[in-house]
Amino acid sequence: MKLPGAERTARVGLTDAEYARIVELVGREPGDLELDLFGVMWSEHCSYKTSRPLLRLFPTTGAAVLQGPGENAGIVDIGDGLAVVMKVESHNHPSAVEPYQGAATGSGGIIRDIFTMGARPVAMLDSLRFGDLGEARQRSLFRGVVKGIGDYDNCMGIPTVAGEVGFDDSYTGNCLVNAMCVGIIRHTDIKRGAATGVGNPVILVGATTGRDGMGGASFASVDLTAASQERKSAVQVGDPFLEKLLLEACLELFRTDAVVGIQDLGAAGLTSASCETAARGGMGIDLDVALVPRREDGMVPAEVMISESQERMLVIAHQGREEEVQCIFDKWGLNAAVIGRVTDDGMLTIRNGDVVVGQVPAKALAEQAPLRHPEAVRPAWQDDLLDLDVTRLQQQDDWTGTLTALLGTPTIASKEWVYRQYDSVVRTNTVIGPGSDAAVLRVDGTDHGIALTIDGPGRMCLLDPATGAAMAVAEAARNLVCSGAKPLALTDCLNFGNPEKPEVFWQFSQAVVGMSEACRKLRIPVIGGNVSFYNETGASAIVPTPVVGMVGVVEDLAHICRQGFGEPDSVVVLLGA
Amino acid sequence: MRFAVAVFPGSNCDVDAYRALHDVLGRDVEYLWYRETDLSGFDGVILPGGFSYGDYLRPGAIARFAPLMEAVVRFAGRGGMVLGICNGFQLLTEAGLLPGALLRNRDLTFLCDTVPVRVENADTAFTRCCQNGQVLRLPIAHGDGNYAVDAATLAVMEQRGQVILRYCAPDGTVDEQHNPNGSVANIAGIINGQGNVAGMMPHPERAAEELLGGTNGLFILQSMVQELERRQHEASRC
Amino acid sequence: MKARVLISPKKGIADPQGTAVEQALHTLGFAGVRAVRVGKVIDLELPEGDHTAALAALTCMSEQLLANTVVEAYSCTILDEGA
Amino acid sequence: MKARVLISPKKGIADPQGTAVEQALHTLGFAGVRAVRVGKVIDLELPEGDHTAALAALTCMSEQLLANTVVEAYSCTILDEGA
Ligand SMILES: Nc1ncnc2c1ncn2[C@@H]1O[C@H](COP(=O)(O)OP(=O)(O)O)[C@@H](O)[C@H]1O
Repeated sequence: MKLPGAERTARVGLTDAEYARIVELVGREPGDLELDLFGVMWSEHCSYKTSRPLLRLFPTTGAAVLQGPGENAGIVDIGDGLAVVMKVESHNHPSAVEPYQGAATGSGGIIRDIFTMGARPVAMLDSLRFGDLGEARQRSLFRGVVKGIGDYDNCMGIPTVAGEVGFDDSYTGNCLVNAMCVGIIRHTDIKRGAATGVGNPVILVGATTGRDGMGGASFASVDLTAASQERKSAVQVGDPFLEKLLLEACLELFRTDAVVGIQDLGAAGLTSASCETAARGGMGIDLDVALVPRREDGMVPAEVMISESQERMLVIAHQGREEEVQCIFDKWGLNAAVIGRVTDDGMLTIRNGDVVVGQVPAKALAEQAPLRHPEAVRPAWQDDLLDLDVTRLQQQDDWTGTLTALLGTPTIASKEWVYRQYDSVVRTNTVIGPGSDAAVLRVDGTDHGIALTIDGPGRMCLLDPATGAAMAVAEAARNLVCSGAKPLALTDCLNFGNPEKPEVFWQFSQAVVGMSEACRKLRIPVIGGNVSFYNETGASAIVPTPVVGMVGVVEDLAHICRQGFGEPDSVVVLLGA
Repeated sequence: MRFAVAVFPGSNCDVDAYRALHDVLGRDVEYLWYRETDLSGFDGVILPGGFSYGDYLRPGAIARFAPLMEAVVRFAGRGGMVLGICNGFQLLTEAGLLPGALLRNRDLTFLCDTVPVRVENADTAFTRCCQNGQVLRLPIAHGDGNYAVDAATLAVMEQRGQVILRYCAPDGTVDEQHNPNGSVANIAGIINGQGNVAGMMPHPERAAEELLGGTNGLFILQSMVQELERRQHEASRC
Repeated sequence: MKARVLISPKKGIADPQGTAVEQALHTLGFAGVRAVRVGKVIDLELPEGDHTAALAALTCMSEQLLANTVVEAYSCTILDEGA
Repeated sequence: MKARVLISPKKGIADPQGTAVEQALHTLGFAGVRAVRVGKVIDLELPEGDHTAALAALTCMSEQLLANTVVEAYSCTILDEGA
């Protein structure tokens, strides 16, 4: 007997209207497995159903843009036939539950997003927020997150070259862990996540599939409660060693021309990778979950489809090249299993051995979640925030004391404790590492460089989300310019509370508007990004925290500039407004 | 003169070593996959840094059983020059080619920095281009660099000049304050009794270009090159 | 008195380290080895006193510090009750 | 059959983890805790068979791979002899 609609939809976190739309798209009532797939794919985390209409405001084109938003990562031209691939992504919720693994798998996920495009990852950045370091729990989160990032990035042999850390009480229940990865690629080597060519094999490579990270995507789309702290099966464990092998194996595979398309398995695992590649290619995929290499017994098809086991990729290869692909992964000691084929019916067909256990249009899953247009209301308390009369502040006499106190606050103090735990120089391209306005890297085989920074002035966004978000763009651009680079493009991570609350959605809309304007004025396109909603515990949301990661090009490495006074008797000049 | 840079699953400073020897010093270098068993035709071997086998169990514990390591042991037995950097140093101790072991850093955290180290014995094939007491600034980046060895072995090592590098203050003073990882006797690098196998936690290959912050590492790499040139010269004379 | 806390990855939680060790053991010729899990053992000495109270203290230490209960299971034992 | 190998830092060898854990326990108020040593526990399954042979195999694994006998001591036990 079928459960009535309402109960079924609530189980997978969808609304009745969304359920009705599913019935319309599928042409019948979906089965349980099918509904599970819609549940994860139509979650906020995967579908961007709430943010997408607003994100259209961002300028995303420009002469240098080779790939804008929509793929695994954005790509921007840096000359000499080379390009930068970059993306930033949040792993806030997993890190709040298990800081070490949460942060580690955050790094792992964003690194896969970069090499899935065909690029060699060359740098990592991170943006972190915690509550008051006076609390033991916050210190242990901070310690765990930094160690998680360090252990993963260091083991991957990708230098972590810059980042930022801030502290504010609003992050007490919801720390922010945003990781950014930057890769370099030749224009001619760019790979895309599209499945084409009827009959081409669909190959799952990398780690085995287990129950870890079950339902992580829908997990990221709910407020954190005591119960979610208990959802321990959602804890994914990172294996940077396996990912390092996967990286090298994939780059080796790309040097053959056997690959048609490739996509990493992130949120919603095999489900998103298969329906997204099929949808992008305008094709279907027919796969058999019984062929998926597993590490646990007794997994049902739905578990295999939505598992978020880390360090896996989906490769679509040319028919007849299966053995060649197999051979490369064998060399690196990794699994490679043909689990299905590309079809021309536009359907994602899931078999378990001989039995078809689910069949839905790939596009419906990947692209047709109904958009939400929540209400946006300027909070009543916004005026109180702005109503500070600075002339009434107490005059300070002890300037030295004030300065020392300021320098001693964790948000302002040196972040050396953090970045000493990151290998910032591996691969010997780091010209300026952490500790300056922006990091500068040499681009192999040229006399150019790239400069990288990540910034997010949270407090400003609370006072005025539009101006604050614009300031994030401006700050990132200034950091690059100060280092001797010309800003080229940015990727963003928008960390906000629950968008179903009108005040939060107002903050979000304002921030997007402000950021878009700044991008237009400075002519810096947005080539990718990530939205993290539901950063709330109990009644309180985090302060709105848009984070901007930006890349610039350094024409000549002889003309770069470090932060800090270089030598005595230098002239000091204050520039700007 | 040909160098081999070993590549284990999880090596990641193989690139750094290759670049320093090939791009900076213009030497003939080849990557050697861990399944290789033949080192003939090579004059020097670099075991690079990184996380072979993810450093699981203990750094170097699993890589030690790679087929290539059997060849390295034979190569070293014949007097071939082997330099282990960071993970390579850990691997050499695990394989028993160097005494002691590398434990977790005293503070338990990974440490990336550039630190002064003092040359303790400039009369070795790996330090010949240095002066005794010279202070080099070299990058370190490790979580397990805390050198440990029993007192009796240490006494013998000290007496034979097997300690080649020690962490120190910028002026060369060796004290506990300038010991980044808790290593016994501030040891940063050692050499075997025969003088042909060396291991060090600092990365000389990452200090080979001014653009990247300094060239002190070349003192070590050049010493190796000179030694191999000397050997070649000798071989051609007889 | 001497006590011991054993800490292991929980069932169902991936253990990459265990997997790597298992593979290495296979390579070394121990072909039949399966289900390798790597955890921690913490040995310590407690002031002499009541057995039950000591076990309670160990549990407390494990919950608070020694184990990461999100991904690890632990067990505590008293090894002896002093010399 | 199930087996366990315990690996601990040898006496006289520094144990940075043990020292750190001991200090942390003191900070948490467990003032009397002393002599903390942190080691590894490796649990694994062996094919059913002779007890003595299994112990010999475990010793072999420990000597070769599981322990670094320069700095670590180990002990092996069979936990059960199958179901
Ligand atoms: N989480 C981090 N990871 C890596 N580097 C960091 C991190 N946090 C701060 N840094 C580095 O420390 C330096 C100072 O950071 P920050 O205090 O944010 O400086 P600023 O306010 O000048 O941007 C920068 O070079 C930055 O890259």
